[in-house]
Amino acid sequence: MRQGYASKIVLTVYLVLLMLPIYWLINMSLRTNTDIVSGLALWPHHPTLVKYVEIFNDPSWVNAFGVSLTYVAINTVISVTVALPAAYAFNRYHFVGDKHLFFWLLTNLMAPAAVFAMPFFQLYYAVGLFDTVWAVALAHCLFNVPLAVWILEGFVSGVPREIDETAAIDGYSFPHFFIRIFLPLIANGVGVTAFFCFMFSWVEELLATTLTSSNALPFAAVMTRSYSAAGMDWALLSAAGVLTMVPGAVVIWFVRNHIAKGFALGRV
Amino acid sequence: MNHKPLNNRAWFFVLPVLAFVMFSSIIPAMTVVNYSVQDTMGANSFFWNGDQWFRDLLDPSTEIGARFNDALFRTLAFSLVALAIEVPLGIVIALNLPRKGKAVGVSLVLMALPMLIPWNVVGTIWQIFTRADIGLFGAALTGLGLHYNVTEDAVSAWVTIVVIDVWHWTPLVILLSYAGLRAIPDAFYQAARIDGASRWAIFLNIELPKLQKVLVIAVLLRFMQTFMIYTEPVVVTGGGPGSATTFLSIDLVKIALGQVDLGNAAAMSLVYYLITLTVCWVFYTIMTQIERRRDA
Amino acid sequence: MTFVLDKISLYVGEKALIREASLTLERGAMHVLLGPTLAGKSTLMRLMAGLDRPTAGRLLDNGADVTGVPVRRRSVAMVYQQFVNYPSLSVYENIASPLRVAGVARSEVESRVKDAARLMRLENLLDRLPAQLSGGQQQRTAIARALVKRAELVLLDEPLANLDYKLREELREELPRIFAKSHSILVYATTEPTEALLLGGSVVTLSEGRVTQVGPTALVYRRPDNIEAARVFSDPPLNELKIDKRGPLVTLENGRQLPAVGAVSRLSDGVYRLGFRADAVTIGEAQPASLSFPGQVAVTEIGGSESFIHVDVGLGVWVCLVSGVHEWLPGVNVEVTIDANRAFVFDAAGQLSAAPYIAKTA
Amino acid sequence: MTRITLDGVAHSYSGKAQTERDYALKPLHHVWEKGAAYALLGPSGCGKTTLLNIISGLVIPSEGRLLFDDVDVTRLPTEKRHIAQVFQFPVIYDTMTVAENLAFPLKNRRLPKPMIERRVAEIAEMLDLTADLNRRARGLTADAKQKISLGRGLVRANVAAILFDEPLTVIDPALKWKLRSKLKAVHRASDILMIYVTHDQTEALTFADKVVVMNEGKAVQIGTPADLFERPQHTFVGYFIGSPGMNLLPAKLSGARASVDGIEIQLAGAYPSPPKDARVQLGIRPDYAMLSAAPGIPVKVRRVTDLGRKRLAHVSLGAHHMVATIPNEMSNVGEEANVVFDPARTHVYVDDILAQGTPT
Repeated sequence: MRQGYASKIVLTVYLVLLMLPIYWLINMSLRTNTDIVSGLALWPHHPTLVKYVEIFNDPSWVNAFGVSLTYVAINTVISVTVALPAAYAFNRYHFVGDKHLFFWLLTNLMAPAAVFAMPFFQLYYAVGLFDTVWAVALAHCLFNVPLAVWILEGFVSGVPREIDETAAIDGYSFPHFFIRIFLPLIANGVGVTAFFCFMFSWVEELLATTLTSSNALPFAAVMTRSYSAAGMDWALLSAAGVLTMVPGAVVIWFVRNHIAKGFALGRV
Repeated sequence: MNHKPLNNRAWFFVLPVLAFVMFSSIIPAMTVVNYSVQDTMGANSFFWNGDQWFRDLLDPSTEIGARFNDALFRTLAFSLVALAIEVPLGIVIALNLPRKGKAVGVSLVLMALPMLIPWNVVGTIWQIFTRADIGLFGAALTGLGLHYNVTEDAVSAWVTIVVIDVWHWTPLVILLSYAGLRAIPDAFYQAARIDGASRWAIFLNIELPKLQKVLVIAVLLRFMQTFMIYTEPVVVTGGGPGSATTFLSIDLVKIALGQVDLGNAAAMSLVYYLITLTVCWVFYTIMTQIERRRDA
Repeated sequence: MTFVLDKISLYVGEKALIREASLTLERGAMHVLLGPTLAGKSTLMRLMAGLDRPTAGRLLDNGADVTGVPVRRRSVAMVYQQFVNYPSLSVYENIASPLRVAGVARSEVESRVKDAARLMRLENLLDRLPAQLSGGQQQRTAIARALVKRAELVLLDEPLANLDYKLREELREELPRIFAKSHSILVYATTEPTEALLLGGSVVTLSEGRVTQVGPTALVYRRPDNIEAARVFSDPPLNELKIDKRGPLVTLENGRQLPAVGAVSRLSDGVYRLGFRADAVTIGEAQPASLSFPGQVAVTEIGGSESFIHVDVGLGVWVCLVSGVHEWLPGVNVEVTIDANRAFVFDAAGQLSAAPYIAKTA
Repeated sequence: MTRITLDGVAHSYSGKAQTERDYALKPLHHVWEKGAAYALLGPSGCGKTTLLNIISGLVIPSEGRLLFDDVDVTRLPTEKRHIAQVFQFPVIYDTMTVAENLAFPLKNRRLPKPMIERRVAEIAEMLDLTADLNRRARGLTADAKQKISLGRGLVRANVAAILFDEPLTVIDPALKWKLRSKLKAVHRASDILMIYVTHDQTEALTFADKVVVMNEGKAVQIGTPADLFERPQHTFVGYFIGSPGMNLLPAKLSGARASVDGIEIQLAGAYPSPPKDARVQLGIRPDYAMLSAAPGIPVKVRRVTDLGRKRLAHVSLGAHHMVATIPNEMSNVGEEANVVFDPARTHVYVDDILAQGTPT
């Protein structure tokens, strides 16, 4: 595949268009409301960080940010950990009902959050997890665990069975083999999977807001709330918006090579 | 000899997964079913209501039925439009990504960015971006003399939602396609050059076939997501103007959490869920059938 | 100290991959499994290792039934045809891994790994990763890992098949001697008769999942009990000729009649198949007791130090061997002669009914 | 009908080569004659595949010029070179039938339909793929797939050259010699230049009129199979061709006699005395060093290997190890034995290069 100028141009144009809205958000976040409503400006003429300062000085924002990160982290860890052995089993063994189980798992990816909003609310209320980070973390397992199994299975299939056998011959106990030998071989997969889990948990808003009220209010929800605040504080919203991009940007930066290496999503 | 060994102890490996997904899927599902066949006078007194909710729901002459019907078709239409744009666009961009080099890393990071923004923030971004007074997009279109107003004009609202979704999710298709492309060994491209194949021939005979599996996945994922779209329209259009962009999820949440009309909501949820399942299942079976027939 | 396969069979569905294989493997001896691809060599090894469970039959280790015992409790080492190492571990750690698992003392591990590395000439690669090694070095690593474990049963599944032939020559020289010291039961699978002969020891010929013959390698080469064994143990392929012997004459499929000479003359009347290797066929010069046939050269294959001329004699294509590098051009008409004294005679059922005269060997 | 000329072609993957070691392929002058069959033989990593890819244009050499007849094509893109190439591992177009796969190179070059069909039929016949012509290619075995790749290489009648990159790697051993002879037949039937890369001497010697033996990015000898076997120009050739390879014994030289550890060995010719501190070696193939009861060079027999059709003795001559052939008539071999060298086949190497003797 030679890369001609044509494709360079196509790519650049696409990236520019892709970045425009984000740029605009940043642009906004660096201005004051009076400045904003005074008219369109392609770049901030008098850039200011007041809104960021405001956010960092407001505990409810800061706290919310922490909350979001917490449940996302919890969910990612849970999803990857429980998915690993499952993915291995689905790929390496044949067991009663494996096919159906796999398909059933996938169907959970198809469950609209809206469908579960109400029952979740009641479930977690009942078990007393309502308005805790755990509620959200667990709720997000609904789609993240199946997703993780699905992605990881693809990576497991990339490891030759002979490696497992050699380890068995060498006398490795299964857990020992799995941690010492197998995990390093699918490090890529774990990276990619973690990325997707993080992503879908971080960006999900409906369940997150439904399952929390005050203590465990996610960042996104705080924003939603501040809509109603008298008038639209565009600059503040923009600044907050920009901040929500930071964690994602960081994560993707770390896994970019794994993703660039390419990955085969498993069977369907 | 690579037949998978039968090993039912493997069940222990999948048990944790089962536990978690059960907890966050089966139990709530039961609640839904439970509500869908009961009615309440409030004050937590429920009584059996049989399949009444469902009959109402599926009968367009009833108020709820009509509402559901419209929402359903609106949502389907939206899914189709979105897919029709995102899949081809995604493939094209993926094809234009270099196979190696610094550019790849950077491009991927930038592309992934939109997917990593909380959905309501995505809403906010576009809410701002599309306003005629302070948003570049809105201002530009109005500047061109087009009649563009998200809150009053249905067409504008629709276009906006589609544009948002394309902006938001095409990167996923790109990522998947690119991964698929990377899996093709160089020898194939070399052979093609030796055989004097045109760029188009290479795409048709090497790349597309090798991408097939990935594309099935991409289409499935994107269908599910578009079919469930909720947050972005809520923030940007609030489902309006009128009910022009009131998709199933939005309607559902309105009924369930807004009007606390549990019965209808539950019934609706189930039907909704089933529809998603069926569509995916049908699509999947068709794809695999084609595969088999090709090999025969 | 023996390892016994007692009527081992393996079925997948209706299909039999291994049929009633019975073998007795002796400690410190080299056992060569010889057979074409898909003859069941690997399958049999996997059964010995305990990676797969036989459908029927028992495995006896010193008389103890180990049929159901999981691999990790067996004292077995295995080297695959494709180079299998732990990609994430250094060469040193790869070799050390079986010892580490067994909880051998550091110093001990150190010395044993060093020894194995020296034998396999890996000393200065110990801190590399497998991915940074050439194919040959990767396989050496795998072999070293098998060696260091000092397992009772060492299985080598076509370990050299994926290597350049020069490397193959060298390793082939080293392997038997290296493992001979280890006093293990050695099982070595190969498709190449020459390799089997170089390895010596005893050979087990396999075809289509059945054991066709067991015995000392050189002897089996010179006295195959049946035509399958002879075919498996011939490279280039065994030349065959169907004859109908009546008194002093033999009649060929094409009706041609020849005088029964050499070993053939001593046969009782009946239908036989002659099987004779490339070196029993010569071009031109007639042998003392020879059957000669007109033919046409199809192609000449030139090996390192020998040339194989494929000649079409109307009854099929025969291969004859000429030492050194010589080429007969295709289409040339030649006279091929079989030394009847060096041809095997098989009866209609394919059982050996007359062995050729054999030059005594050292 | 094309003649391909390598004019000082060299390649280094790190761009411009600073030292000798940087070269994947060291500067090479060579003319590939019209319609000949060549083999590039050497151990993996000796630069043979690089050379092949330079000819097909998949690699642009960092130095030198490549000429087709008299046209400089060094920078001409592959598809414009009229080159066919077959790769080590099967490359097939999944979506197509076998026939479509075979027709693909012709279709792309807009040949008339009837002609395409004729060629495809011919090739399929030759590789016995006729039965499968209308099956989808992806369903087939590795063997069959590789045959398709071969077919796609052979299907174009008007190519300047056909290049084979270890094409038989995935083929089942039992099938190999069949395909080998097929290729040979194909070459005889056509007048197309063919270049065949392999690390397997049998494949090389069998296929080629002329074999290029390569080592560490350098072509060490170009010659007919007989040349390589009888008169290796370089010790590497002696070692690499023949199994087992040539015995190489460090020796001192004085006219027509050589001495190995003080043991005198008669040579066929007289040799000029080599430069100071040059490395002198005696090269003799095991096939021409015979163990014998008759007087000869005394050796100790260490080990006897029985190859069935011949027996080899691993002996030590003085302090040096060598391999000799045991004649069939010699039945039992003792510890002490004599070995007789065929003087005409005993070569002298000075710093690894064959030295010329003057017959005495």
